[in-house]
Amino acid sequence: MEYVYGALLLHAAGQEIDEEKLKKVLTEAGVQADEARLKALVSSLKEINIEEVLKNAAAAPVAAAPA
Amino acid sequence: MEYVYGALLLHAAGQEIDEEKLKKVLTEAGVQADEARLKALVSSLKEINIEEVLKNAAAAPVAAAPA
Amino acid sequence: MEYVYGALLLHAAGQEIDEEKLKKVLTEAGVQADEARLKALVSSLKEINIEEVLKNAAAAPVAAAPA
Amino acid sequence: MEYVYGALLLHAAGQEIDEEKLKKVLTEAGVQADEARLKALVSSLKEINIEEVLKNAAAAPVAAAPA
Amino acid sequence: MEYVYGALLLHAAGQEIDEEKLKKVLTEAGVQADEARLKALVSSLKEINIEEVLKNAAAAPVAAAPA
Amino acid sequence: MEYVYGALLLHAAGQEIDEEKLKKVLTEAGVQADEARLKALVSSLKEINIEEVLKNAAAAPVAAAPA
Amino acid sequence: MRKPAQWKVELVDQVAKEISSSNVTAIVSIKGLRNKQFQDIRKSLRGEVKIRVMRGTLIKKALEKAQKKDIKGLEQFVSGQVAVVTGNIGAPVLYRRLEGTKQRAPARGGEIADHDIVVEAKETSFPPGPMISEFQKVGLQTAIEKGKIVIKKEAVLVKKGEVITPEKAKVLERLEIFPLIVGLDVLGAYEDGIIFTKESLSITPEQVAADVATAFARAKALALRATFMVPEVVPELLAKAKLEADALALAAGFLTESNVQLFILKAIREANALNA
Repeated sequence: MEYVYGALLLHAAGQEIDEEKLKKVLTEAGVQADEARLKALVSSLKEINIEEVLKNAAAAPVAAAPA
Repeated sequence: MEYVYGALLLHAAGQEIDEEKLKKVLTEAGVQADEARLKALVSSLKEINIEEVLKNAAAAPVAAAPA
Repeated sequence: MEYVYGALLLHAAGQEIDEEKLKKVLTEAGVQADEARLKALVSSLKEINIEEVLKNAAAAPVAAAPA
Repeated sequence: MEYVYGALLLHAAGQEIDEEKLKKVLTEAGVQADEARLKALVSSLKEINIEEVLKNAAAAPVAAAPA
Repeated sequence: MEYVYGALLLHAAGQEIDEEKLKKVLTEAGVQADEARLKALVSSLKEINIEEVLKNAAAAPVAAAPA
Repeated sequence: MEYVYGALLLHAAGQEIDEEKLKKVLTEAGVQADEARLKALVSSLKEINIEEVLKNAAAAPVAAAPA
Repeated sequence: MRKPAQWKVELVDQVAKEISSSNVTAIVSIKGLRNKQFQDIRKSLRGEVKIRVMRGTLIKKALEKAQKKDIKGLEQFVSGQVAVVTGNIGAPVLYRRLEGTKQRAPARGGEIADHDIVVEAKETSFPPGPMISEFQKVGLQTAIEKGKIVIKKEAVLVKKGEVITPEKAKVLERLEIFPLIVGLDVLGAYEDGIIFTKESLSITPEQVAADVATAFARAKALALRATFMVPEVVPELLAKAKLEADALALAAGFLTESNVQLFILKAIREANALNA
């Protein structure tokens, strides 16, 4: 999930998610980013309304609070 | 949520989450990290079992399935 | 269920599902396709709206997937 | 979902799911398989008990969710 | 579903389900039974414990079954 | 449940469900049909929209398993 | 200018020294705290932190004298009845320890209610007597039942934002309703050159855990939607494909050894529905 967290971080920071930026963030976190996966995620995300997905995810029962 | 995404990125990358690392990751993503929030978040994270929280969250079904 | 997965694969690939194509895919996966079954599945699928069926199946929430 | 259908096709055919086999099946179905996605799926599947997941998927409470 | 209803009728009547009996019942109901399907169902049923399925039917929901 | 399976068989075969037909099917399956039960079932089925009931059955949870 | 009293100079020097040698310094409000509670809190925190109650002007002087970078940033929190807390734990930890000392306390009158104070309808422990008129004076409906004063109807005795009058405070205390939350209320803290506001300190582990769960759910939803094959979502994708295949096989009447159960189940459900 590193790649996805990185993408979410960029999104939350108001940045556009491109391969270069995502790679830099991942590298900074100590992840050796794989070019192909970077590409796969970035191109898939371009086709998605991220805000919409996040909104629906939040609506899902995340409740399961830790004891 | 930037701080939390950054922390989870570090966690997924197998890194220990400390203020310095988190700050670097956030900065790389273009977030001007606030020292106090960094510290507060890191110290809170120390008191929770991240793996456990993630496991519980994973058990909850996510609404948004791919079309 | 090989036949059905094969049909789904062809459908997802935007291909029309006919006996020949389905047979090829199954063969590639190491399945010795039975002509009668191929025929039965292909002809039944012609009579249903696959998209509709998939949409309804997807609407069903998938619970607790093991991590 | 093509990749997932392809993987399940191989699984149902009693084959081990590796990148090469999956790629061949996808190609046969007319899908231009992306190496990164192949790799990601195959490596993810290695960490999963597919039988278990499929069994649970059938047992999972579909539709009739309590309010 | 005719074949399945016929098989369950035989089962409920305490009969063993074989191709001949199933064919007769179907014919009586006005169904022109297809040998291949008869064979497929009868041999499939040999591999499951119908009683068990009946017992579990209350607990196990059916996957998004189309009408 | 023999009577009900018999009725479902007739319905699936596109036949109208009447006492005579149902009795024949049951007899063929080795069931000694009781006139009163035949009558009761046939007359109650006349009052419901079978298609509708079957459609709902797919979605609704199974209430009580037959023993 | 008059020379400051010797005790003041010594106190300021002493506190400045304590701040200099401590990891964390916090300015806390002691408003509403009674002496007894204060002593209890001090006792429960003994060995962990030092608490100094002193005048604001002296706190500011101590902050000025302390050998800590940027500690003057704490001055903004020095106003009203405050104390200086020093210790060698992290600022967030100190905050949580101090929050943990907060207790419910009876009102004395004159305080402002921070929530609606409700008196429930219930039997009290008081026999008929002068208490009745005290209850009635503040507007409670009372009656005598089985030799006890009974409050007949639930009432909001003090609305949020209103002042708790001495009469009402007295009644509340009689009914053992403690509307105040008192303790050392952290206004701001300092650690390692960083000034923590109450807002950043109030990030709790519980909230962080909830945020982590939310972040995970979002990541999972995004990965699912992007069909980004990570182990966290692959089981769900598999399950989805399986359900789709089942549904398609059922719809197509494609019965095989591996899915005959589905058909049997469907028939059973239908029979049950029809039999109902």
